[in-house]
Amino acid sequence: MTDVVQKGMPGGDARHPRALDQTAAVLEVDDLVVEHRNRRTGEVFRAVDHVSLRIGAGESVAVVGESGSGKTTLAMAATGLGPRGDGDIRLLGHSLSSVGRKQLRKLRPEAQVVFQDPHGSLDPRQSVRSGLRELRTLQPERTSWIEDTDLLERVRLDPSILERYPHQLSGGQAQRVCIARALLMRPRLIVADEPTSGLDVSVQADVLALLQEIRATTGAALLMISHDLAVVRSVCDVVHVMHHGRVVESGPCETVFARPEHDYTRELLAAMPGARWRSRQ
Amino acid sequence: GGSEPGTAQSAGPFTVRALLAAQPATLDPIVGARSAQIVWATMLEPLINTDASLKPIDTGLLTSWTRTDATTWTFKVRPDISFSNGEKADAAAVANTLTLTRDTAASQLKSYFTNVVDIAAPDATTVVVKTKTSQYNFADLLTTVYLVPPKYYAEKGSAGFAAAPVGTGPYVWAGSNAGRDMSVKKNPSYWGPKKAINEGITFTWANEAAQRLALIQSKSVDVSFDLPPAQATTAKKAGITVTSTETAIKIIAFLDSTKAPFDDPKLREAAALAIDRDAIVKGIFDGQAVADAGLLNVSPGQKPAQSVSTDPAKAKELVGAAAPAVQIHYPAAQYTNIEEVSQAVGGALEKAGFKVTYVPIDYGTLVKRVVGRQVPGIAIFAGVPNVAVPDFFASGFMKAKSITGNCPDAQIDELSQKALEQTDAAAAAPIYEQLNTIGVVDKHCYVPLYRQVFNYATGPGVKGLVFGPLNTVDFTQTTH
Amino acid sequence: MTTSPVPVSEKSPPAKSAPPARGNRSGALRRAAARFAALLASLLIALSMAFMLGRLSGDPTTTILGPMATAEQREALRHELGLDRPLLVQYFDYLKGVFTGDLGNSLQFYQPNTSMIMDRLPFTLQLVAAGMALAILVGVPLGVLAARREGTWWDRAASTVALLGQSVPVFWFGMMLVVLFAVNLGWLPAGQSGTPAHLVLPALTMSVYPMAQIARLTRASMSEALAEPYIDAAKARGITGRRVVWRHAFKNAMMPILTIVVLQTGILLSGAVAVEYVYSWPGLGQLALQAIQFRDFPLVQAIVVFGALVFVLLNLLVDVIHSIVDPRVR
Amino acid sequence: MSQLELERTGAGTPRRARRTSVFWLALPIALVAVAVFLLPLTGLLPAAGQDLDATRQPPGFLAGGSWSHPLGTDKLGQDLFTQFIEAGRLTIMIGLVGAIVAIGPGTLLGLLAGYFRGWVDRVISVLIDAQLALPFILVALAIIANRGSSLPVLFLVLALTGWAVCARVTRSATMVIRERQFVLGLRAAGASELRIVFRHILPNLGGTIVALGTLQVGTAILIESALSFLGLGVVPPMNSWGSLLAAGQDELSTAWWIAFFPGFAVTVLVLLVNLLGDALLTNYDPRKRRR
Amino acid sequence: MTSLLHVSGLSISARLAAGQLRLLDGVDLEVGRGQIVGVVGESGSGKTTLARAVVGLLERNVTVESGAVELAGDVVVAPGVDRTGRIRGTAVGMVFQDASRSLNPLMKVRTQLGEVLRRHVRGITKADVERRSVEVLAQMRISDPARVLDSYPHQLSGGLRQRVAIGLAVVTRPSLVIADECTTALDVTTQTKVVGLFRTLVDELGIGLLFVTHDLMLASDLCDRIAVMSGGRVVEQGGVEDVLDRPQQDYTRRLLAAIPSWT
Ligand SMILES: Nc1ncnc2c1ncn2[C@@H]1O[C@H](COP(=O)(O)OP(=O)(O)OP(=O)(O)O)[C@@H](O)[C@H]1O
Ligand SMILES: Nc1ncnc2c1ncn2[C@@H]1O[C@H](COP(=O)(O)OP(=O)(O)OP(=O)(O)O)[C@@H](O)[C@H]1O
Ligand SMILES: [Mg+2]
Ligand SMILES: [Mg+2]
Repeated sequence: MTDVVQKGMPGGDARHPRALDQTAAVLEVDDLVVEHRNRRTGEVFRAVDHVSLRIGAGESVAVVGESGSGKTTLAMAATGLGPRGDGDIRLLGHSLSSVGRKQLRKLRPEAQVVFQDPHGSLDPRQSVRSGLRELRTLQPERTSWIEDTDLLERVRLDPSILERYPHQLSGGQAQRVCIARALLMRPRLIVADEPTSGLDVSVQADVLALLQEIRATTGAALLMISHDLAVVRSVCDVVHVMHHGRVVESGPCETVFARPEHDYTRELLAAMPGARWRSRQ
Repeated sequence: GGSEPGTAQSAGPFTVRALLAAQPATLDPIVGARSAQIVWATMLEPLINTDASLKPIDTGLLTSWTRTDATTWTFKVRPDISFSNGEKADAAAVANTLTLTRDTAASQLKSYFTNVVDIAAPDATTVVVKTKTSQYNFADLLTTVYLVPPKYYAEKGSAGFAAAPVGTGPYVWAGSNAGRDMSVKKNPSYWGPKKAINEGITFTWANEAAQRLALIQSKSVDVSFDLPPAQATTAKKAGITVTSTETAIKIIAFLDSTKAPFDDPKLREAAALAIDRDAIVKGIFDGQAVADAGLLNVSPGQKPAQSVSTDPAKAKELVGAAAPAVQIHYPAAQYTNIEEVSQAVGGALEKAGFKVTYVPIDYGTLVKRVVGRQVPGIAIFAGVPNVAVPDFFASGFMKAKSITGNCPDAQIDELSQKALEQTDAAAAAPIYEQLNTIGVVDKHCYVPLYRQVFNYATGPGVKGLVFGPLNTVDFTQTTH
Repeated sequence: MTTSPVPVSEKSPPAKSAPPARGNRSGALRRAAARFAALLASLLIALSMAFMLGRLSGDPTTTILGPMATAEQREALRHELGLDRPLLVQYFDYLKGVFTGDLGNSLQFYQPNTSMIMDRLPFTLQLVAAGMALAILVGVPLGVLAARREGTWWDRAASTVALLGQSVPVFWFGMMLVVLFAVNLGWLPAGQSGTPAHLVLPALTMSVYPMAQIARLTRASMSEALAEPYIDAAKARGITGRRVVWRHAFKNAMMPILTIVVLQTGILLSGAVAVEYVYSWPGLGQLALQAIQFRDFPLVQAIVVFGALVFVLLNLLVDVIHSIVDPRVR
Repeated sequence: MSQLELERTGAGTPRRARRTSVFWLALPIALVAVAVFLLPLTGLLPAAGQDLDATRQPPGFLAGGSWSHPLGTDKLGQDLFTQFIEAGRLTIMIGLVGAIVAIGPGTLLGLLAGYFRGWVDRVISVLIDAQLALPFILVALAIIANRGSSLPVLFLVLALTGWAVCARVTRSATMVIRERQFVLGLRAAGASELRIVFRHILPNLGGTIVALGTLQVGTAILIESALSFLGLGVVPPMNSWGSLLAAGQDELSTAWWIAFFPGFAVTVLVLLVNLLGDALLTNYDPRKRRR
Repeated sequence: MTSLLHVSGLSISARLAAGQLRLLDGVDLEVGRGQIVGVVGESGSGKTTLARAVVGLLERNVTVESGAVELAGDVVVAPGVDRTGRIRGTAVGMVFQDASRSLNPLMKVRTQLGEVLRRHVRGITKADVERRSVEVLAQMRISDPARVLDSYPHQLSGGLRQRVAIGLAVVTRPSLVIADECTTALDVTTQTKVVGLFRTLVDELGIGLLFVTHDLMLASDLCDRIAVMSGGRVVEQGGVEDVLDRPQQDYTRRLLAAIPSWT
């Protein structure tokens, strides 16, 4: 797999502060604890409870679990976008708690996030083109590798989309623009937080396929967050099952889904709709 | 508490419902502003009474005053008079009031009494006052000093006294509803000849002139004071009795001769010639003010020997093409139509070729600036005499160390002093004429404009109210 | 901020059967304490501003002593009033006074400010209560009507009437009322206080602005509440008409309305200047105006302090009411 | 399907309907402004000078009036129509500048408080609460009583009394927008906080700010007229509708028209401005906007 | 199986500034007693519009152009006809998507149940209200009805809230229940429980259930019949097996193809 990474990665590693060991992890989370304090009541809520995980270069990893189990909190902490909590997070080997603010800003583009609500992820006052232009001014070297039109082609969007504003895009189109924006940054890690749950099933399949393809061609690692086991299974190699802030079970998808060890995983599998249909396949 | 205002009165015992322009501040005559005098003067009496022409007469608490030498005055106190609380209103009480007036920090009349060096009451009916320098009009000053009971005043203090004043007058305190009204009732054992023939008076107040008109129109009050010309006209049209009295309050434009542009006598003359006081009286006041060309003619009706009359053409000629800049300071909202008057003055100056800017400020600040000599150009404000003596204006406005000090001149200082040293008013009169001519006609430092006319309306059938030019009101003979 | 008149819909946090929380059980208490501390801080700042405003209102000595006074006399008075001391000393004296309930003495009335404020308070209270009652009685139905018929001509008419109330200069409206009802028609007294008839015009004038605010807020809040899914759900359960509007929607829409009512009351208590001026109403507003015209800075200061205190107390009241009405806040 | 798709994603038609209502509200305001600013240039207005021989003339449409002074004359014999027009100019100017001076600092503080939260928010919120706790009319009166009335002081008062409300609204609007995920996306792309605040949050608040500003114009005009009524407004020889109204107040029983027209003009103008502000606010309300 | 709900040729359109917009276009649908009919289709296909039309809760700008809705043989909705006021809460119950928002947050569960009962059961006693409230919650498989009755909605978990909402819809024993995406906001595990609850309710009470969802898989697990909607039309309907095994329409086929495979 490391081979694929090297080939697929445009531009090599020169842009990194230090050249990375190819077998090194893109993201390492060590014994992470994140707590939210409710502003109104002052109550403290532990959303992520002693979680550790590791994503190697080019890997695709999923986190599943029910609503409120801490998946988003984990992802935001891991990319340095949300509250960082206690415990060590290393993005490309840099510990997020020890890097300075400036360095963090440099490091962040390495991890790009695709969110659930595609419209909410785009500035409503910016056309697609000016949004891309802004990214280019923010990261001139990183983004010079591709033209706007080519970029849109890679996410299978028509160049005419460039002049549109977010509210003039359908959900699927908007989500593809979000993916294009992430792609432009040539990230080493793409975090997709329920990227398809706001979309219709027919569109969902396209988006998933696109994410897969990008991972294959650029070699970026993928951290997929979802509550839909079928989606996870069709996209990811490794899965972590979260429950009440803890990772209760991890392993390769095949193993976990075929022989679930934990009660909760079993419950999840049993609750998956479509048993009747699958039984007829 | 007082009686309910707003309820119509019919025959029988009659309480006068009087409407003032503002809530009287404190009713303590020593520190209180003179505007509240209308209320406290029903209960308290001045040491010396005045006649219709504002001259002291012997019908009041003091029955005689003699000048034993140039700086010593001896007064006789009317015997056997008591305050309504039983205290004796004797010479000691008079001496106490004079001392309070001179020594209290916040005394309103303090500055008039700086000349007093000694006050003594050798017996129950005699008071002897010594002044530093000779002062022929000292007795006049006592027409505005109101007698307070020494023990009661000392006991209660200023605030306590103001909450329930005690005096020798025809009425006694009846109570108040805070912020709403104040009442006095008749004093059955009043010593004087003019006992009240009504039951008492309830004072209320309304800041807005339109209100004061509306309230008299709706018969909510029996007398409504202080109606500006517009309201007075309306009231008359509506068939309401309006009484107009020419007052001693004078509106004057003061030109600062010590600073540009009016350090130039030519420009002062131009300004004096440009302003048309008759047009102001007619146009702005609808005739309800009295054009007045003199400065030291204190009593209503009195005219100066010499004066300046309008000549816009000459004014323009004097100014020439230089277009000097002039600031006009005036106390916003302090006197009736003062904004319009100031603008009329400004308009006239502009026509003559001046460039005018207006500085409306509140009264307190204006006084402070005037006193601090920070008013280049023109200051317009009123001279409000407490007593009808020319020295009030001479010392107040003409001497180098006066309030305005806008016309410093050794000759003026000398003449003012000389006038005071005369034996009586008649002897002083020619000197004041001379002063007036210097200030107004020769040097053009003062442009007197007009005297205010005070209007009040009385309800149907209400009569017997007497209003004096110095803001004194006699309610005792008021009936319905 | 709970006092925001802009309704901010807050989604209730999902309830957890057994959250892995190092929970803070006394959340409500903590929140109350934090809120109280914030209000106290605001109050302290407001008090400091009041102090500065007091100093701002200018040198009182000329107004008190008149133009004839000499510089020495003025200086003596300044000394007597304590104005010649260092500002910081004055400030701490003032704070001490405020916290011991002593708001100083008026320069013009020679009386304790507190007692004067208390004397005037009943009148202003009367006016505010009558005006507020009127505002609520007209504003709430008007707003509900507009919300129920959102987008129709009814709505537009009701909303425009309400907005008109927010657009008319209050004192001008008062003047016109006087001209019409007192001078020309002679139906009602033109001003002053005493009988209930005296209250009619001032209360009417007073009610215009809060009425407009209440109507507009009611409309906004009600239209939001009426769009909530639980309203449709209630309808689907067969619950009809008035009950849905008042019991379900209005109760939910009430909080912002209540907030604005309480806070407006606070503002009117100290800010009824124009109305009281027009009608010679012997309330706090008149007193304030007089104080300012006379440079009676201790009185100005005292009224401002009083207003700030009332406002803060009413803020707390809003919080308390909120926690009573809305179980989610408890 | 295609028509449904369009409806679901396209710019909603209701929004366009609201746009037209904005236009129809802005039109009369623009007309008033144009009239007030252009009429003096035409030279058609009666001369503005004083004429103490012709004071207090009734308007042309009343008995005894003449059409050479369409609205009559004042106590100085100046033409009221000319004054009315020129006062309108100052009134509109005061409204605009008064709104800007309140909106500027208010927006900035609200933006910072809403975006950065934490202690910045706490400090600013306490300031807002403190400002709101002070009875604004007394604050205004006290300041003017000391500083004297002049335009700069008036604007200071308008700024002081207006910023808190603006800050509060901006703060809560900012808090809504900062939760949108594009903010996280920008951060992930390495954008600095200030860039996010000023290049993204601020433009998104633009509509709200314009609407707030519009409403503030109305408020400023009302406050100015109230201050003028109490004798603390603009300085002569300048006139605003508020000061004309104040001048006419004691002539109300004899010459009602002096106070009536400016008061009426203020009401209508403020009503129009408020209607416009309301329309804009609904137009830009992030909660009401279709995404 | 007797027909309970009969929708025939229902066309509905919305009035917009730009003109009329057709939301439903000649929809035919039938639900029998003891039957669960699933309505599936992607976002915007008109599912909610159909559901709301049956209970007469269409928005102000939406009108019925043609066709009719009959309930137990009576026409309740037709152009210019709306008799749904009488059937709402009695003959028809409805469960909405977001349970946490379809309960009044300021009222205890007890009050909300009592309100519905008192409205629809004439002269019901206090004791009866209590008894039936407890009963219906028990029916919803809620283990401690007393506590739930005394709770405000925000004090309950999502699953409990949705069960209370269903309880509110069935407490007056309607013959037809309409559920619009009533499990979308729930976790998969909770969803399974709620869906199971519906199955037992239908079996026990013999009611008809119109189950609206965008999840074809979920519908296929639960329903007896399925109607597939697209662009305001029912493009295909029939028994679950028929639709899944032998999709007649392209559209249905595409839907099925888009589902991630589980192998
Ligand atoms: N900013 C916050 N303040 C307080 N609590 C929060 C905050 N963000 C999240 N939480 C709480 O933390 C818990 C975990 O939230 P998180 O968003 O990580 O869950 P999730 O697994 O992503 O859920 P979902 O599937 O619904 O997206 C939830 O209970 C949530 O209420
Ligand atoms: N009142 C209305 N005015 C205008 N258009 C409307 C109205 N109600 C619904 N629509 C439109 O009708 C179409 C169908 O809406 P509907 O809510 O029935 O779809 P749905 O199938 O329930 O979708 P979803 O799965 O997203 O809930 C949508 O495009 C919607 O925008
Ligand atoms: Mg999440
Ligand atoms: Mg729907």
